[in-house]
Amino acid sequence: MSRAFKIGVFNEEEKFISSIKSLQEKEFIIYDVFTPYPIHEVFHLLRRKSRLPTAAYFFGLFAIITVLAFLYYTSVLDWPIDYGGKPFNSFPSFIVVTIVLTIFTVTIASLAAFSARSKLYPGKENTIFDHRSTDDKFIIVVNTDSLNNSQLGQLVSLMQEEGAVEVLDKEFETINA
Amino acid sequence: MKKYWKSVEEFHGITVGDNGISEEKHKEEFLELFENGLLRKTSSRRDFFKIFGFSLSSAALAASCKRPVQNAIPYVNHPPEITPGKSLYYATSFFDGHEYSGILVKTRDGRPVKIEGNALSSFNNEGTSARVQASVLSLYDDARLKLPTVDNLPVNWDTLDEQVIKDLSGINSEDGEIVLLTSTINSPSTIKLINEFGTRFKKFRWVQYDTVSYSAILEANLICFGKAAIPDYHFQNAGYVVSVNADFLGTWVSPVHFIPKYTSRRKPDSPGQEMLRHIHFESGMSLTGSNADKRIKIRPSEEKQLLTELYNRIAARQSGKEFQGSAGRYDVSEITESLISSKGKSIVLSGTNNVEIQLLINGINSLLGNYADCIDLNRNLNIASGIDSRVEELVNDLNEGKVKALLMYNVNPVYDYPGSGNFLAGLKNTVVTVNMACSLNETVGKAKYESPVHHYLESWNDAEIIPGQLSLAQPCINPLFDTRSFQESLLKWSGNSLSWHDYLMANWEKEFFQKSDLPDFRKFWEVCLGNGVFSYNISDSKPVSFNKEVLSASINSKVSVGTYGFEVILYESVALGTGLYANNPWLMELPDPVSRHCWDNVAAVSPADAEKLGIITGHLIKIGENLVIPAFIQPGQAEGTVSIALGYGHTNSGPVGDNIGVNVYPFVGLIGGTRVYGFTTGKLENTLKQSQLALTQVHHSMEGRPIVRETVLSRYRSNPSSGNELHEEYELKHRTLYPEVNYDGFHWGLAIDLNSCVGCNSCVIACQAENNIPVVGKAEVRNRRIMHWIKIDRYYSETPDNPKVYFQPLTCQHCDNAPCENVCPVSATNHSSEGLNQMTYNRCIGTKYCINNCPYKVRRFNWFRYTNNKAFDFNTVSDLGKMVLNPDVTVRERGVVEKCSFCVQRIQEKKLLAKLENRTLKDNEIKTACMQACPSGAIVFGNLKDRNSEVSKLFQNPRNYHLLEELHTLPSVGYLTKVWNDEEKKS
Amino acid sequence: MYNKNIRGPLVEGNKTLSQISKEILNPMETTPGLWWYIAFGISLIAALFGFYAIYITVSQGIGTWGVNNSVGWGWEIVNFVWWIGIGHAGTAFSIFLLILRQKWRTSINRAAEAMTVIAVMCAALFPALHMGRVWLAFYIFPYPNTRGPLWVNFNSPLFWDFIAITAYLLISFSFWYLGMLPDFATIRDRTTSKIKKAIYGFFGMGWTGSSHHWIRFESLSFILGGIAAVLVVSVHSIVSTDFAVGIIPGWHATLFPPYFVVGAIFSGFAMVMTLMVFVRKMYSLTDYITDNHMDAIARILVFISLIMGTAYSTEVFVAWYSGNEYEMFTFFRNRITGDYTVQFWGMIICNALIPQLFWFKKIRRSWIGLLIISLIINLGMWYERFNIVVTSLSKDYLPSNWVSYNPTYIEIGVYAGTLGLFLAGILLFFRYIPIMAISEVKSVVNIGTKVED
Amino acid sequence: MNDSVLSNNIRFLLLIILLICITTPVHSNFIQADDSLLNKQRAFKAEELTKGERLFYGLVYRDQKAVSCASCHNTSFSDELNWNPDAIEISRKYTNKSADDLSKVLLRPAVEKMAEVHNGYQFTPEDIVLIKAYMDKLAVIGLKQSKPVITNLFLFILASILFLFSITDLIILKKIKRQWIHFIILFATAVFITNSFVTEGLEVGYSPEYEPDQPVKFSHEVHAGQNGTDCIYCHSFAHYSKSAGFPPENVCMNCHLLVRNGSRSGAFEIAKVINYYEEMKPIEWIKVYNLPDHVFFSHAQHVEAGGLKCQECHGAVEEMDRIRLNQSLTMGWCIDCHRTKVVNFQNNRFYSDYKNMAERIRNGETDSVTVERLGGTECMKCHY
Repeated sequence: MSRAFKIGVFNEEEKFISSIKSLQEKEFIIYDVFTPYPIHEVFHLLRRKSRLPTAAYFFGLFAIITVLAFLYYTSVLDWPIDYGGKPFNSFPSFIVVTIVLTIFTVTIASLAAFSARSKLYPGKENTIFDHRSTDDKFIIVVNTDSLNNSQLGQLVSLMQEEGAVEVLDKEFETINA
Repeated sequence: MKKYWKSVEEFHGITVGDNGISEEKHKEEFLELFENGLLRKTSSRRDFFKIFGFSLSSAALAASCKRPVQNAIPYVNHPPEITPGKSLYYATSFFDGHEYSGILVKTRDGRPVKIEGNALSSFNNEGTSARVQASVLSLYDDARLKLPTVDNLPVNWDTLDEQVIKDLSGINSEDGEIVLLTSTINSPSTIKLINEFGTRFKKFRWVQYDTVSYSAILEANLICFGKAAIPDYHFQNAGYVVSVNADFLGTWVSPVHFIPKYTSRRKPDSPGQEMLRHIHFESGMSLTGSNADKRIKIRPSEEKQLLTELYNRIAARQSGKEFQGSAGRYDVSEITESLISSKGKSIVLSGTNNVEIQLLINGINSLLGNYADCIDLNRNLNIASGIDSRVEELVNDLNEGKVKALLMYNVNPVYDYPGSGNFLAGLKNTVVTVNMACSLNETVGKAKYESPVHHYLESWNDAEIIPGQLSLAQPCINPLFDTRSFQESLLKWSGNSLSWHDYLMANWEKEFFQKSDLPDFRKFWEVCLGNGVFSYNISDSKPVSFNKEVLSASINSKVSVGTYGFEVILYESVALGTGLYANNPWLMELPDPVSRHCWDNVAAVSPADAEKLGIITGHLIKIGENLVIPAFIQPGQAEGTVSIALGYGHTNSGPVGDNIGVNVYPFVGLIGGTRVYGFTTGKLENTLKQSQLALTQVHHSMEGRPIVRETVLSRYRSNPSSGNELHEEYELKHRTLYPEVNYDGFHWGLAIDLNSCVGCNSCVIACQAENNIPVVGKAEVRNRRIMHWIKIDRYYSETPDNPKVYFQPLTCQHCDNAPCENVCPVSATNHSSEGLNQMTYNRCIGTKYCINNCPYKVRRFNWFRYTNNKAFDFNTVSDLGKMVLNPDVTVRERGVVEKCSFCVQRIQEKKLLAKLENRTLKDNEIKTACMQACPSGAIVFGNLKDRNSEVSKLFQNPRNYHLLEELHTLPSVGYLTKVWNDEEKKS
Repeated sequence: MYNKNIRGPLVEGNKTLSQISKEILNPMETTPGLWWYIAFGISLIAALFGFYAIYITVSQGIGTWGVNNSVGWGWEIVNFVWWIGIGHAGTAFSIFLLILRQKWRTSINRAAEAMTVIAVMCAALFPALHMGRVWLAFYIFPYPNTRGPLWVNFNSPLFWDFIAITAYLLISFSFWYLGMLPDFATIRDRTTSKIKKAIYGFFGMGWTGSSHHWIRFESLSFILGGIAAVLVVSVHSIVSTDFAVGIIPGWHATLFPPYFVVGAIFSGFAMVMTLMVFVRKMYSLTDYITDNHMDAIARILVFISLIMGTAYSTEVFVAWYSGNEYEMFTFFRNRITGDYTVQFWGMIICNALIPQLFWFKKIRRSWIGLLIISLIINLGMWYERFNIVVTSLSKDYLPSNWVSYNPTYIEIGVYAGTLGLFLAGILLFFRYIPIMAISEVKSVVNIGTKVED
Repeated sequence: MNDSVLSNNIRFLLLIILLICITTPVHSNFIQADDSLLNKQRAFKAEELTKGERLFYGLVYRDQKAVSCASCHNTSFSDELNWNPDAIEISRKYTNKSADDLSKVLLRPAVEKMAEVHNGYQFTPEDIVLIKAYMDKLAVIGLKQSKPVITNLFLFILASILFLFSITDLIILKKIKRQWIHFIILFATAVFITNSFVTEGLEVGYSPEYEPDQPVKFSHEVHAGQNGTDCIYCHSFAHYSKSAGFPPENVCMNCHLLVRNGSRSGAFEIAKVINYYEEMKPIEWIKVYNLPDHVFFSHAQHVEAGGLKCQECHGAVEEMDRIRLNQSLTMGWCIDCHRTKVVNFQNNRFYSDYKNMAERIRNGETDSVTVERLGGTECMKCHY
């Protein structure tokens, strides 16, 4: 089953943003927008949120506990060895290792989380609605499967009013995203 | 604090380091190991099961990822006394014609691996010299002669015997003279054999030839006392010693015999005895001079005048008269007073090979009555018997064709006889020449017959070093090569069918058995063989009378004191001695204790002369017409003198010793029938060419740091911890955040008495032999990569003109708070519950961090693969050389750090022994290799947890301190302050 | 907030977005000039020499170097610390400036990060090579093994160093790579070459610029930036503990961690400056890397230079004030005077004095002045590391162990090899990866035109 | 389009089959014999030699039954323990003897066990001559030897190339359209590569179950098990030396002067030992328990001081014919034991030096002292 989309192509950031606003006012559901660089206002408008920071916090917590436990286990419980007269549990030297390994773990885990959540990984081929969106165009994509003709017309005119240089129709059999 | 000076070298910025590995030419030698041993039908006592030994050593060296199939090859018939994996000790004697020691030989699986002192031998009392320690390596020298030759063609023994007997009897029938030229022989059985051999011929002469001659002492004593002997000096009885140009702690006569006696009187706190005071006159800076309380520089030519004045002053004082003669450059009045006040308890000695001087010495000692307690002519030292004039006479006779046959044993006159060309011509002039040498040397190949002799570890022998003190030498390994002992040859050639072993036994049965109180000879023999020594009382001969007439002549003879030009002194170096062991890489790499250089001989010049001539260390200088040699600025060298070591510059001693340094034997003079070790030249010029010297220490001042702590006797008496005040201060300051580690059972510690240590270096070689330490060669020494685990640091203080010298053996301090342990990332070095700083070679990845973080810099790194590497072809490349490796110590791979382990293999061995015997460990049971080899007993190892152990007591001694203790590394090595028997210097 | 009217535009020349893409991607889409091939050839030759030196080192042993039983670390550790220092600039740029929301970083951070990654890789070579048995380097991993299991010594600064560098390399690379995702997508979508499309498509990980991607991208950037900021500080602090934990005079100093971190940023910024001068010249990107950029870096450098000067004088002061005779010897008789005066005074002059010329605007605006001074700073920083590593070891506690140290051509070869590798890496980076973060430049092209709230 | 895909796939499969063919180990039948040596035995024709061989392998039937010498006397290297002498050993022994000698031993064996087996053999003198001819040939050419043509390294490289190729193809080239082919290849090669890594990695310095053929087929089961000989009788140094010692041949001869006939191998193996002894040649046993050179291990410490039984480390030797490596011999294995074994603290006076520990035992704070607690897991207890 193929899905149809209306794609509004904008040249300028301001026009693109106001277009989003007016589409939302008319209660069009914006499928997604594509921009060459991140625009914070868009995130607010589309209510995009990321829970990566929370995840990263827990990754870090997990890493600290694991690393400290590992250090304690190896140097005190499993095979205590006397290095230069220091006690087996020479905690101050563990701090360094803990900090670095925590950072290490958080990085790896956050990257993995990002990759999994965004479904981005090497060789991934996502559906490209308009290949200019990574260059200089701002693109609004609206799914038109459930829209009737009047709504479609309204959508197109709305976009054109707001300054879209082009409004395209595209159909895709499957969407990779 | 004294003002310490910065070294001459540092001023001139000597470069010590040049890179690239020396391409030593490798002499390929075919190893005929397996031809005899494997297929031999009988495996007798001490049979060297070659395959077994080899498989072990190769196993110790094989290092590869995947282990190859390893074979275990048992004996066919098991020799009952050999236990694989256990050491077996044989008591034997070392005597090479120059140096004597009673020793124990440690053998593993039939191969000698280590020499240790024989505690029963009162002569050296468990101490050994570096050369004795290193002699085991000479056994496995590829340069050893491997088979008999005639006209340099290999023959078998029967052919050789046949021809020699024919030649000798031919000469005898023509009334030709047969001469036997040997090194000094003190074996009573051999002497008897030689005499028997001699009686078979109508004209026979036996000449003993010493490479470094003591002829003057022998002659002087013959003149004065009617006995040509070197007396024994009892330093332990002396309170005052004046020595002139005699390095009796380093090379003169028998240091290993003198050091324990000397140091026993140098203890500041031994009850009921005054500490010995030692005054030393000399030109070059010797080991003895470094240890003397007062060292006075003289030129060699001034010696006679000095001694004459001393004699006259003493004589005048004793007869109550005022001294009338002219005073010399040095005020000896104080010395005169001291000598007289310690009359009968003093020693005056000189090492100069000059009869007149020795007569003067005898005169002084007689005046002082020292022959009663301190100088023993009755129990003299049979260490040198060569009379120079007899050798000279022989050389003349050879050249005149008077001698028809010359048999040489253990001599190398082509190299070390002053007129070696003359000797060589005489040798060519002689019809029958037989050379009996053990190893390659310059004389080898010059004689018609080469009859190679056993190494001393392969042969039977005996020795009478002091009348009444006998020792036996027994083979510890079956001969490695097709060699035969000298005595066996003599027996063969004299038609005697007895074997040398039987002859020796028969002689002992006849001569010495009746002197023991044992019932039967078998028992006596076994006891003697087991102990290695046998002594009996000799009758105290009547007090020697001194022939005073002879003196007046020598006192009145004029001497010209050298005032211009340079006087060159030729001396034996502590490491190489006469040069007999030039092919021994351990000795070649052993730094001279004072100059701290190795792999070369140098011309030591005084700082003043160096400045005058613009010499810096390493400059090639030209002395006289044709002696070009690198210069070395030696603080303490007398102005106008140059000292050069003998024993270098070999041309045919094997791959290691050849072309190292310059041979200065040709410059030894022959004046009035005695050999003079020195010459005078007006010419000394700096060629300005640079030669790279292998210096192992380039900075010589302590920079005011409390590294060697010292005091003088008077201050020590009032306060035993004088000079060591810092110790208490630092002990109080020590604080730690962490709880202190509680050691249970054992905590190993080592105490080093800096007052006893004379710096003889024998610990260095003992350690090298025990711990399989590789030799790295001259280029790598220059790169400051010498591997010795224990080294003896030498510092100077006061003026470069005549500095005070300090020796400090430095080894791993086994710190309880070791900085090195903290930093190893892979935990290859950490601390044991017995206080050992453990180094695990197989875990080490070679980051060198521990080396850097060691404040003592005692860790060594394997910069290259030193085993099986042609670039380091010393003793760990050929299968033969590898047999010296101690199977209990891992051979280190390239890229790992190594260091002193406190001889942990010995600790473990003795602990196991105690466990097996169900007893506690005894104090002093465990001896590290350095402790065992030390002749002066300066090193003491033991358990610090045992309050009564010797080492614990030394750690409680107020003189005890730790090196760099302010760092709170808590070393397990303690040093005892150096106490000089000297008045305090006014600063 | 950034005001263009006050401080000038971040990107000059009133670019359109597609113009930005085109201009930044220009070096990748055109064949490079002759200079590129010559430079690449030289760097390859240097790298080959380096490989030869490495081969000799590994096959024969560390003995082919000039280090010895007293000076166990020589050029290899000097170079290691030097490279690591240079490797700090990228992350410092990206992260500190990211956190401080300094928008001017956008045209520089990509190159700086690339430099970081390559420099850290060069640096990581040295600790591996300086090991006597590099084939057993895996012993340093605390992995469960058949030896007991025997773990590693967690107290060792070298172990800290190992994990810190590993983490730093990984994080710098991740951060760098993450920033490249949108740019790879741009290339993928712009190019007509199929191969390029496939390759950049593969590495672009399917980036589309969707708002879902951007929000997570931004958030991940800040997470990585935040923790990497800690790491930047800690990595060089840890490198400094290699010395500071040691007991050797001249090493044993609590000053080291900040001193090293600041020094690292100093050398890193200097190297960035060197590179930027070239990039501006060779690729005519003066509109993106404006004089204001260079000016800003120069101002930072002069500030850090003052810090360095303070650190040097503090070190000397503390050595004197402590009254510790070993420290005094090291500083006063082995650095200020003695055998290593060239290195010490070279360090002072290059690092503390010459950068003061940046007080003059004329010099800040002259590319030749910038180039020369930035190179001098890098030389000075090399001297500083030499001072620390070698002088302390050559004359430490016991005078009997004092030696001098001279490098061999093998050591020099390894260093030359890393320089070659670095240069080659940078040149390849110019050729195959967008020099600037295109998306970020686009995001700031119009910034400050209207004063934001 | 489909055609081309198909043909592509077929071509690819053919390639793989070809590779498999190449990489399958090929066994060459015989090592080429040295012609000059064979020439000496040109008295026999090739057919006769073949007949001799067929007789040896029991391929010549007489009265519906054939005796195969090869069924008991190995003609190729085998991993199975075969007590009977190898064909090659017999052949070499009889090289210098006549066919008549062979006939005597073969048909009228003096040894009990052999008599039992060889009972009822019927060979004509001609057969025996032919068999002897074949055996002489065998003595020269030696045992059949398998010679794997390619090494693991080659396979490893091949697998790596395949792996990389399929990845490249999957992503960029896309020559093979069916992705499952990629995944199969990827999976197979990944398994192979990992497997090689792991096995090779584990085998570094470690060979579990190592059970090599020894020069003499000596059975510990017979000696230590059935006959109940004490281990110490042969390995006599275990109580007081670092090495337990391999028995010298004169120890073997203590019994085998009389015992000439073994229960497993008949007289042949014992005769070998006697022969070794008479020729004064050592037997080159192959060591099974090999420790690296950097490990110091003392039998005396463990057997005498530690009171361990031999079997605790060496396994049930008395049940093994050929000795087999029973332990991993890794450091972990040593350490595990050192952590758990209790030392004889109270009874050996040596330990009285450990005063703190003794105090704690007196106070009842602890009752057993493991090796570890006295420092038994420290580096320099074994490595120096």
